[in-house]
Amino acid sequence: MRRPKRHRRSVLACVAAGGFLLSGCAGEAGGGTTDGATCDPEEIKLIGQVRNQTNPYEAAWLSGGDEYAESVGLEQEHLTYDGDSQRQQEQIRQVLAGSGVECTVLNVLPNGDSDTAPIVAAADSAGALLVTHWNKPADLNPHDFDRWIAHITYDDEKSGYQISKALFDDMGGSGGIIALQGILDTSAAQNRFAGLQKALGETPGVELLDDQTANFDRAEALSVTRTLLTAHGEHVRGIWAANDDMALGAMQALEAVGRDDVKVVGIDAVPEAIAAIQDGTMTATVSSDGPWQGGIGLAMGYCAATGELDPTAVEDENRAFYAQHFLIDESNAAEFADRELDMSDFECANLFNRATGPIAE
Amino acid sequence: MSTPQAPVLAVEGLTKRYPGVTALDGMSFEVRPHEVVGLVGENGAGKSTLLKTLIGQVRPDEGKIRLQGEPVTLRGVAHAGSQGIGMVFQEQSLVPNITVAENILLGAEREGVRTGVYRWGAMKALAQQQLDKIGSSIDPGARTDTLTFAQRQMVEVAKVLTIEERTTVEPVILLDEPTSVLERREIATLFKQIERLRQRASVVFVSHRLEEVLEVSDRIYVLRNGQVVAEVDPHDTSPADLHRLLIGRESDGGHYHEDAQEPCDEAPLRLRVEDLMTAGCRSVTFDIRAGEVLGVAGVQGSGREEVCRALFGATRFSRGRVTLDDRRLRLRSPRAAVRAGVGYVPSQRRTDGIVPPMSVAANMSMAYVGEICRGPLLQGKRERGLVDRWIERLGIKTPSTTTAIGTLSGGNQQKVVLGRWMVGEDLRLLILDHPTRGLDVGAKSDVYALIRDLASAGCAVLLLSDTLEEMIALSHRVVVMKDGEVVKTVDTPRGAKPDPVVILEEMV
Amino acid sequence: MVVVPDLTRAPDRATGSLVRVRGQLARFMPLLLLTALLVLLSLRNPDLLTRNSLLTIADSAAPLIVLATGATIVILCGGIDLSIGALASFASVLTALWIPTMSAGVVVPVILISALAGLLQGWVHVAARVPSFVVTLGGLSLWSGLALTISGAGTVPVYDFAALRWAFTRTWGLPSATLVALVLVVVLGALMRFTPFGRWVSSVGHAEPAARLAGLPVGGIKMLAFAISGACAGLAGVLLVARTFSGAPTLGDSLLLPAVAAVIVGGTAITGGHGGLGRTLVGALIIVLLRVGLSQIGIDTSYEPIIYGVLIIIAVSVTIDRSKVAVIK
Amino acid sequence: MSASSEGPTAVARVRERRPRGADVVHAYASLAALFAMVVVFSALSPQFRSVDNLTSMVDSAAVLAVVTVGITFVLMLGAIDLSVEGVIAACSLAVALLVANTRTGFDLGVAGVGLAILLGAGFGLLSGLLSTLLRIPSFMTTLGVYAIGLGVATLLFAGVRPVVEDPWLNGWASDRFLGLTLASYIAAGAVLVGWLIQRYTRVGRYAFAIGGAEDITRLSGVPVARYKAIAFAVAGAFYGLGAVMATSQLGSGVVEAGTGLNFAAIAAAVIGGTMLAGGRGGVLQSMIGVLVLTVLLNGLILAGVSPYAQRAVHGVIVVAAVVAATWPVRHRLGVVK
Repeated sequence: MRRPKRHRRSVLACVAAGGFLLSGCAGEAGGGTTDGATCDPEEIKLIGQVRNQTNPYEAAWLSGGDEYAESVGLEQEHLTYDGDSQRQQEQIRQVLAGSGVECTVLNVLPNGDSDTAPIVAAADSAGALLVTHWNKPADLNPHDFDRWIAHITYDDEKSGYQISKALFDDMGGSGGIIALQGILDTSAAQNRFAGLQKALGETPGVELLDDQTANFDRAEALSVTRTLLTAHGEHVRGIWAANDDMALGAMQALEAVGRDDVKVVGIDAVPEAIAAIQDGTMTATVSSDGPWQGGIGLAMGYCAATGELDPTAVEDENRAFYAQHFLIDESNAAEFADRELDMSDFECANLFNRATGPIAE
Repeated sequence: MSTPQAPVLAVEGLTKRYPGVTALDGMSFEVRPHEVVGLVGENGAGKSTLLKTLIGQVRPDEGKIRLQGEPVTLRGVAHAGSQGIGMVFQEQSLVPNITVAENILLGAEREGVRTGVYRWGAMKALAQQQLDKIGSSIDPGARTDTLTFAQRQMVEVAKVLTIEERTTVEPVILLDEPTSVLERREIATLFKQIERLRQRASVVFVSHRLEEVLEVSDRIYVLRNGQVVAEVDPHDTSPADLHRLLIGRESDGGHYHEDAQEPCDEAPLRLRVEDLMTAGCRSVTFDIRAGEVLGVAGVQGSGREEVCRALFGATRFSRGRVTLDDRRLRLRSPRAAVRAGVGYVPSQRRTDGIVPPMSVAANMSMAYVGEICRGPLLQGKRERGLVDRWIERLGIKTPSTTTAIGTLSGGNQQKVVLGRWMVGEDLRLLILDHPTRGLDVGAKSDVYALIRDLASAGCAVLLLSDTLEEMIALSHRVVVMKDGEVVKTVDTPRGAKPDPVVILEEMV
Repeated sequence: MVVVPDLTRAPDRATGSLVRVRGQLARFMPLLLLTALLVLLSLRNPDLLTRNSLLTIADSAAPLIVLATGATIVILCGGIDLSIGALASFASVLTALWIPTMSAGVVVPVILISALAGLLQGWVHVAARVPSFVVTLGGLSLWSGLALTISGAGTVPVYDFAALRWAFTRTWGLPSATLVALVLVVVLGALMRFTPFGRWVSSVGHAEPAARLAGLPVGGIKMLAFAISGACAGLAGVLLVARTFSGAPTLGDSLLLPAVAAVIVGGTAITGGHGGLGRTLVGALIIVLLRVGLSQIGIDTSYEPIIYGVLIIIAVSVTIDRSKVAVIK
Repeated sequence: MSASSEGPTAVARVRERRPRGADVVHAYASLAALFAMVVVFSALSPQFRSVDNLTSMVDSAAVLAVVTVGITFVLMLGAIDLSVEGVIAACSLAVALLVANTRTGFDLGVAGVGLAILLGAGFGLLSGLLSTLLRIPSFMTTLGVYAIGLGVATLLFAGVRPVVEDPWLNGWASDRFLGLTLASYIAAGAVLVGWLIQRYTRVGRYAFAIGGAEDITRLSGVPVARYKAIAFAVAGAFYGLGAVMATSQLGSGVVEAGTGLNFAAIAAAVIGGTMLAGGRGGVLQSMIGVLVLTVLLNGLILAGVSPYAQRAVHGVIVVAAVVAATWPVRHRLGVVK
């Protein structure tokens, strides 16, 4: 699938320009960046924004944020936009049109790559502190901004690669697989699939029979898998899913057709998946630690707002980094089953402990 | 309990006011057991409002309705039915996409439905009972929209008769314009039905066709301006007398403005139709001269409607050649026809003729919007001027040009529709499909006058009409259609109008 | 306010003063409701009433207004256009792809193509007599499928920002996008009011057979309505690109139902004939206020959809003018 | 004596309103469309012809079929229902929480399923009552109810997905008889019930009549509002059942269980000949539409059409199918909106 080539300077320029043009929106909220100015802890406004509360991962994310907010004696304001890009933009702009923007911390999960630039532009011009996750265009980077503290994501290509390997091993290194892709219009889906292809290249025994998108959706995964199973019948020995929800959907399809010889892998480590791994119906998944993401973004913002963290002082490769993640299989599933949030992660000193290196361009 | 002469239904001082008009103004009359009472009156005389109050659709402001001497307040059609008043609606009140049986029993299935579950056998049996009352052979299982219009009207009557089972008293049946869209033979059957009906009920018969009212009624009430102005005995009353009472003025032969009919034998040929074939007519050939009124006679299925619609581009014709002033017409759509100078006044005024919620002005300037535009822009002033001029010329009664046309009386609506075409600078051919249907005597007369004006202005007129008498009176010639072909052409010059029978023989 | 095609005042005048008053009330109901909502929400969050946040709402509303305006004309004809969202996405992708080659000029071809897309749907609807609901439902899939294909299912970033600066900046302190939307409403409003088009559309919506037998070019009117709706979707697409610095194959999809909701909340009859663009403008503002306002008043997000649903129903129940709609379905 | 020479144009008018035999033609035409599709796909892909694929198509059609039966009743009224996805979301969560599951102590089994279906009916009733009492177009009320349903689902979900542990309910999706899952038989039963309701009950027949001529039906003393509301409730109940089936297939309560079903169901009904204007078509016709859509989705994947292109092709074919179905009678159709 073709991905548009990018020119670093230009996006930066356009976002900066966007910021400049938008600055009117900030109004008395004092446009431009006001770094250095510290906020009184009570003044700080913590906001977490995710798509919706109707999937375990994002729900956990918000609760993580709540836990952190509580720990510093504040409340996290929830924003959910139902996977509706327009609505996400509207909400962000509306928040930034309010008062006390410099002391507002936004911990945002952009709906797609395309949504990150405007969010950054708006936040930057309004002077709000921003941490983003998962989706961003490769050539738009926090270290070009003062108030956009960090962009946190996981090495999707690596995750995709790891689960592929786990899958192939479990299959005994040979056989046909089918792949369920995520929402095609996201770097997450594309990178994870890239990981799969990398692994396929290294494992000649395994053949990719077919790949279809199920849009990260469980129900869709169910019906697509059904069809693909009839299309390729016994050849299918493994199913690679770009997230756990689809993996679980696929497993339902397998159950429906009474196939128990097909291995399944996914990504996200949602409780159901971990349970499935524990009782052996699923091979592996990769942890993306929702609660931690929900907390860490707020923590970074809080520390920056109180002056304990100077974003500009953070070295560039930590401004946009891959957070560490773990491959979860039978061996270690138990310890991930119910994992407490470790508050020490959120101390201003430890903010970047989980950084495992800069995001590859 | 009540003496035979005691009225079944008595209306006392009924009054209903609408903003601006008083529809019923202290109206009183009574209906005695087993009699057929005729109600006649011009549009706006209050007939429809009266009927609406009698079936509980409208609450009167003052006055009483007594049934069997007991004052009642009617709360809607169903309730009126349970009290013993039923109505056969002018525009038919049958649901097209369900069976006859369902229609007859709709809303009162009785044992046809047990605990919400249909028992089709019982349904059909019950419906059959009703149909038997009027000796109809219609299959209760048939889908209603597969019946002919006349058959559906029979179903209507059967439906109304179900109120017998719902009440202990003898019902009163209101027939609103039952004959207005029936064929001669069908009307005959309907009258037989009324005779049957009176065995078991009292009947109120409302019609524009004075002859018919005189034929079937035992007594006739004449309504005007929301009041009963006369009660007449049909046996010693002539249509002319009744007519006079009705419009409150003398009605002479001038009713059709016959003397205004100008000969047009020298006039050039305006329209020539050759070998036209379309759904419903095989091969039709005729022509019309400029300034000529050509009547087209024929029974249902003769194909005359189809010809009209085809000539206006409303339905495609598969074969044939139509030339207007020696120019071949391509009638792809009504649009094309209008462009060529053809106008059409449809028979279904409310649905096909007007846009009810829109203003008189908008409705009138619809066809020739060019008349009120400069370039692409509407010229408000120009439109008002034009419309006011025509409102005056046609004597349209309307509060203002911006009044919603739907609120006007049928007659005035029809005048606006006619005006719509007269606005056009060069209207060459006007097709009138039952232009006077549902209009009262006064309005009819006005429409006749307009048709004359058009003709003498050189416009060719193609006329389909409710009654032969009307058609003969208005036309220069009448072509008779049968089974999709023209079987005869009859000259009907001024002063030498033939007898309808001549044409009737050809039709059937 | 903007010019509202005003074929509807007539019936009010016709009848008694009381009715006229009710009629007038019905006309301004949407406006009253908008104010009421604003006041209510600002009770919970005073920030909403600041100049910025009002301007921001207006700014957010711009693409919705543009979409809804187009949809209004189709709905006035008695039809419906479900393809506008997908079409806007499609347009956004085209815009993003073509900006490198034709810069600011991109607007023209994009809007033209969208108009053609709309025209095509209109033609199928008219020629094959297929309900507009179905045709545009198919269109919905078609356009988003095309968008996915030509964009390689990816986001297409825009670098030449100057090209669309006009669509996302401030003029006289006002969001330019909002101004664009307003201009559109005024222009189309004028078209509806000062040319026969407006009354033709209403005639078709109120009584299509009558319109046809009066010789109106019914087919043409409908197709033009769909073309305009398409063009508006195209413009909306451009506006979206301007504010997200990129085009994406699903960018505008989520705006479909809000747009239609805006039309109806504005008081335009979904059965056709009665309504106007001014009403839709207000309706769009109401919807946006509900969309963003609710998340600003600090209620638990889980309750948000419920409240949204309830409010939207209340909104319609007070704004629709029942005297103008014969049978409500 | 004036003799009438009337030729009732009214008859012609009625025919225009509902062309005689149009329904039949439509049904046959859509069957033909279905057949054509089957032939084409069989030619394109050998797997398509396989028995496995047949059963898997039937299985995957089950939920859509049940939902379509429901929405058919609403469309027959001439109304529209956009609440499907919201209702299904709420019912899916509800049933998952009511039967044996990982979150709540309940283990109501059959009763739980019943309650979920009732909940669906409740939502339907709500839509119906709102549109009749407040006299709002169903387009908006159902849009509102959609949002409400989604909200209720979100509340029930509360961050943790309830996994169904009731073997009986899970069995719906996995237990097989003659190669088909129980769900398919349940769907078949639901279709039968739907047809019986439409043919033999007041609500069904009245819904049909109301769609045909609401004003007249009201004139005849039928409490139109009540039966409209009931029809919506019936529809809601079917959505509820659909939600239960989806839940058993997904193995847990999922808010997105109904994603995409709403428009799919409407499209199916319309392809089958249930006109949006109301008063036409019916449960069985709608089923033809369901088959068309299922065959289409399945066939496109098997025929190896690119994932992106699938949507586009899908849209075109849906319209084409309807065009094909209406073409023979298009000139007899009255106003088409």
